Amino acid sequence: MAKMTYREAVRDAMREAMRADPRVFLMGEDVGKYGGAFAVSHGLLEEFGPTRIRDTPLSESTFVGAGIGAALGGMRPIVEVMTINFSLLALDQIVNNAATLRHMSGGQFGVPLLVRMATGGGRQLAAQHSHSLEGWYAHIPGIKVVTPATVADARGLLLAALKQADPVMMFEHATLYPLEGESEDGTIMEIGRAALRRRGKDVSLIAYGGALGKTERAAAQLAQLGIDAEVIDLRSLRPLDTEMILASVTRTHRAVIVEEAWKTGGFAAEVCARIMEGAFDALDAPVARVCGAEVPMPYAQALEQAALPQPESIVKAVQGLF
Amino acid sequence: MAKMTYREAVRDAMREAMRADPRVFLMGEDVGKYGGAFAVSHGLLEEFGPTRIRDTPLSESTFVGAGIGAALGGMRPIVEVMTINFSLLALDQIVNNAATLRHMSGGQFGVPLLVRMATGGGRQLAAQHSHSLEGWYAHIPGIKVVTPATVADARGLLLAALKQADPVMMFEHATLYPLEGESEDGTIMEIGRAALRRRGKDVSLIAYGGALGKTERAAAQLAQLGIDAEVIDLRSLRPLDTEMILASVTRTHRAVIVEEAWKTGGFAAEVCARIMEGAFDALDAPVARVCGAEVPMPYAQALEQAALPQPESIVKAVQGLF
Amino acid sequence: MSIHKTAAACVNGREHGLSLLRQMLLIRRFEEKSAEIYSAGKIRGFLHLYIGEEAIAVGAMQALSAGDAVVATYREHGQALARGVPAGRIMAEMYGKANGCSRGRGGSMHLFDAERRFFGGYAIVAGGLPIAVGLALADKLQGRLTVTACFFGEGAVAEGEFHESLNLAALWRLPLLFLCENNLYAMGTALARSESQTDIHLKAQSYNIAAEAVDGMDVLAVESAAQRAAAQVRRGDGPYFLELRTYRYRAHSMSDPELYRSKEEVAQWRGRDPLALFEAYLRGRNMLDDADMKTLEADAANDVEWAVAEAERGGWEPVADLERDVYGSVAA
Amino acid sequence: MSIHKTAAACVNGREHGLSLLRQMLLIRRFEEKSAEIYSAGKIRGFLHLYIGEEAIAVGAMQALSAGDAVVATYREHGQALARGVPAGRIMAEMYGKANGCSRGRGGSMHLFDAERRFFGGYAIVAGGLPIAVGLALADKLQGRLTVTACFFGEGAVAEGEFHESLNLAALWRLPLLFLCENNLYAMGTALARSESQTDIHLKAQSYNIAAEAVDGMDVLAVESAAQRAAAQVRRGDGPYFLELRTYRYRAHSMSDPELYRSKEEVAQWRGRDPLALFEAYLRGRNMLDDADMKTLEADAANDVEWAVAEAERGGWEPVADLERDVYGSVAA
Ligand SMILES: Cc1ncc(C[n+]2csc(CCOP(=O)(O)OP(=O)(O)O)c2C)c(N)n1
Ligand SMILES: Cc1ncc(C[n+]2csc(CCOP(=O)(O)OP(=O)(O)O)c2C)c(N)n1
Ligand SMILES: [Mg+2]
Ligand SMILES: [Mg+2]
Repeated sequence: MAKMTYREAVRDAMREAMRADPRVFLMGEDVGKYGGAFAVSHGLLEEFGPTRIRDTPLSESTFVGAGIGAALGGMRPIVEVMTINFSLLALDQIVNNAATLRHMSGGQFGVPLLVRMATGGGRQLAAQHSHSLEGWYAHIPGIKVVTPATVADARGLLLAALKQADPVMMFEHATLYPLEGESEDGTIMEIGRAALRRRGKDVSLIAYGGALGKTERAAAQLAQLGIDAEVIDLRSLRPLDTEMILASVTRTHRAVIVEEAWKTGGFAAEVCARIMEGAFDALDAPVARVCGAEVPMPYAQALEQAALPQPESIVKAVQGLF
Repeated sequence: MAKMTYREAVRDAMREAMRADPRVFLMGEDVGKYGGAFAVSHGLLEEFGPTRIRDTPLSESTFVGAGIGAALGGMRPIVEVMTINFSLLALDQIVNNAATLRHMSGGQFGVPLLVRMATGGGRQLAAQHSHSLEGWYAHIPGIKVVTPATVADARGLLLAALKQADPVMMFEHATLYPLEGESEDGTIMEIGRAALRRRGKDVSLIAYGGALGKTERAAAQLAQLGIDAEVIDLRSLRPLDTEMILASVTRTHRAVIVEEAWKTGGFAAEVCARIMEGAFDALDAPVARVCGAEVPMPYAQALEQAALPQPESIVKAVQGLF
Repeated sequence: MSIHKTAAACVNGREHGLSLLRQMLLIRRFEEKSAEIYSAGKIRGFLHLYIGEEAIAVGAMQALSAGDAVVATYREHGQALARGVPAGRIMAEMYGKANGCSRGRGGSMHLFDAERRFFGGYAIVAGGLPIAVGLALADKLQGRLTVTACFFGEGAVAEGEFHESLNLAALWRLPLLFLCENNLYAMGTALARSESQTDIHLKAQSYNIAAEAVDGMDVLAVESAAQRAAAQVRRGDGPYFLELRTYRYRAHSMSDPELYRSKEEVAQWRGRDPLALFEAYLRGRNMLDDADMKTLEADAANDVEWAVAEAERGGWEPVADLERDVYGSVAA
Repeated sequence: MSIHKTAAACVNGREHGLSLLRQMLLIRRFEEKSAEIYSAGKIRGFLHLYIGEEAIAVGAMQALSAGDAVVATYREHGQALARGVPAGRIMAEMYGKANGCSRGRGGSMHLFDAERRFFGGYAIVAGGLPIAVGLALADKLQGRLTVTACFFGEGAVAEGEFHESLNLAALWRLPLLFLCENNLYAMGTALARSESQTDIHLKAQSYNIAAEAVDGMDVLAVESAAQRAAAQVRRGDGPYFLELRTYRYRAHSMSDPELYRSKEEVAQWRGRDPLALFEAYLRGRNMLDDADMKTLEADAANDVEWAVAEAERGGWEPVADLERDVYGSVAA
């Protein structure tokens, strides 16, 4: 157990993995000399040198594809894509190659690759740097998607990702990097298990990544109002811990899903559909979604905050269920 | 009214638009000399010449981006991307530019662009040519998404798309091209209106694009079994005709959504969530989804067919609701 | 690396010389002020300063007329100012105010001005190039003798869209002026660590595009190269590519600790400051004296002050209008 | 277009000559049979024939050894056969049978063979190049003196990934052999309508990659160029690029009406048929007579017959196994 930031936890986990396994290396734009766009890899170049901390030219499609190839070739690459919006440039490689190779080859090849990137809004970076598209990645069979929301998970899920036989996408909400918390050593986490962050009996609040903190604040406010909310942190979107979700809703009979992504076609809809399919009879009210507004992220602070889920909007949605 | 194929209807609509408006032109890979990968543009080069029927090099990101730029510059481009899997190469331009420019510029610029492409499986083209990602596009505020399932809609929605002030993505399920039907002249369709393809009182079957035919066949089988199914063809995923969906479910009290895409995170989940939010009290059973199996599309015929929704699986899902 | 040698360019009269210096000075003072305001927390998000590169925007813009189009990056205050976007509207945009040139929706990285055919402000590296290709295509299809000027950094050269765009522009002989601002770094990545061929104009030539490298610290060299290039583009001879060699004095953005380059290197480039060089040039030709300089500085200070005042004065866009301008109305 | 001129390559003994011819013949007969079976409806989906281009796969593969890696496109029967993937497993794959080299999951466009380091079968044009870059990187990082041979068509050259991959390979000096099969068409698009620079090897050189153009109809020219190139790659001198000039005799795929080229053009290229040329070469050197030819043809016919039999004999993958091989088990 050590106190550190989310940023440090990601860095430490990478360091630990690189020390333990010579096949692990990191590549991406400015991960080396610059120290990482979010300073996540700061200091790693000094320890591991430019062969294992590889700065790449601006060419997302090819350095992600090269990660796939290197994984096929026996390495365990970690590829950092600075920001989720840029990952669209590499989506062909991820969807058409990384996710398909095992199946297309009849099981002969696998792609043990970890792709990490920052996601989400809240820093006034406007419409080309602020979106939350991790739900798209969760749509793709053949890959796994993790979304650590805590310091311990940042470390634990990264290390777990490096044990997978298949590509894992890890989404780090950019506002979480300075978050402080305890990092746990020891046991490797299992990908696909949600975490119960707060026990409650009146309503299940389901969130992940950057939305977790706001959801926990909403739960605290709800407690003041006499509503005892349970908070589930999904941690992994694919595989999704449907079991824990259904168990919770079956106890509370009400659910609100909180996600920063645009509502229409977001991952919140999937969670809603799973509850519909698995716990319909337990529901005392329709499942509600609190999501991002359907607008390219505006720059101005007040507009951006209005476009994002907030504790207040979560509280309001919960109240609407009673 | 004229009898023609879906392929001809798309072609005719483009021809009509190009005759009427000198700003309209078509570009994409092999739309000219080759006659179109699916022969959709066959013959247009002869009528309009290579300036307006422009073959492009293999460079999806740039010719789609060039379509955005040409739209900004006063043209009304139609860009053909052969197949939805290739459109991933252009997704950055669509999400980060086409969809954002109006908002980012505070309303100064708009992008009246039509991007058309083939989508879907069923032709044994395996894991890099067969997916259904139109639900992803429907997630993006700033663009509209149409999915014609009939000959009349192929024509009508294309012409309607060319009247929009904003980017429209049109998804043509590749198995529909040889479909025969009546094409209607005259009034321009409104984008965002679903179509009631069959009236019924027992269950609402909701589908679009390539899944519509199978859903209608399922409805016919259900009739034999004494279940009177209503069939809704969404036609447009964004905007979505929530009103018609809710009205139908309110009458039938049961719903099944049919979509070829992978189930997790597919657009069917969105429809399910909307019903949850808008017609929860009317539901006598949980809304069910019949979707594609969670697997990169396999080549072998039996496997591919097993991976796709079929009338039988739809019937079974409906029966499960009673 | 060698720079294409032409006879040194001369300034076209005192008035013009002063105008060039005035514009460069405005950019510099405007950005110095922006940095200050950023530190005070009134400008947020990312702020990428152009200081050191002013000669490029100002020099190149001389070759464009009102009907031409401009496409730029996230480091585009200089281009916007040189194109004539009012400083106040730019500053207001960076504040996120409703009187900003993008109504507060875009911020520093996404400046737009339809009236001046300033098509933005693209923050996905190389993402503006295909847009510029399309604008040039639209002009060509409509028989307009206009130029689309597309600015981008040398970091963009590694991206696939650079390649695709150069090929398409050359193949279709589009009226496009590529302006590559080679400031030697893409964030912390030095050119030699991102390109196997570091002579960018040679890369451009490999597409059969007329290309040359220009001293981007010399506003007159930039101006004359841009004029020559734009003239050729207007003749319908296809695209032209200028590699403009320059340096950014400041960090990549306000959060960059600058671990990747030495103070000495920065100091050396500051020794070739485009404003100082041009000031000396004008003084050497007796076109500028201390009094002029004082006036110019006062004008710039005044313009910046007004810009800040306009930004301060502006109102906030109401939150109720959040979803405005996502879709337009159905067109005819 | 000019082809790099070296002294004409000579065959390395009769046995080797016959082996080259045998392999080319196998590819040709195998594909002729595949076309027939496709028409009969037993092979489905897309089928892209390599007929006319056999000298490339066969010639190039001579330079590779077992530890090397191969990355190919959707037009890869030739490469797979020349690499030694058993014909029966390829045919079974095209039938979609469980004994296919991809268990019926891949089909004609996605052949794989881990044992032979045949890494597929990529049907997104240029999509295999980044994979090849990564394989070469893995070799370099692991200190292996292997070559990754990456085949692709000239149509791929326009894609951004081509550019990014060449740059990265050159910059990192990766052990990669680029093999561009320039058959002059990408579907219906002639090279001159897709590239502003049609001399592909010159494009490659602009990345500071050693590159040359080779007569792709001459199996010995391909073989010797590939051997020279592979040797340089193995020395750690970075990537090498061969532009192999060839022609596909058949339609792009089985559904292509071939509106874009003339019968005369096709006939002209058939006049330089790689099999006929090499047969004449061997006969001219008294290394081949009618009896040999008859044996070779009989062998090829026999191999194809066996392949078909194996495919026919194969079973279908049970539908219950549909979701198999989407994920592996958690690795150590
Ligand atoms: C596609 C993409 N990848 C990464 C980034 C992050 N990024 C922003 S600016 C930049 C460097 C660009 O350098 P250059 O093109 O030389 O322009 P400069 O900043 O030097 O003006 C990077 C890597 C981005 N915005 N877009
Ligand atoms: C990214 C992408 N765009 C379009 C296609 C459709 N397509 C398949 S093959 C092909 C032509 C490729 O030509 P070339 O690279 O020269 O290879 P050849 O077929 O001549 O061997 C096209 C356009 C595709 N598969 N991938
Ligand atoms: Mg730069
Ligand atoms: Mg070709």
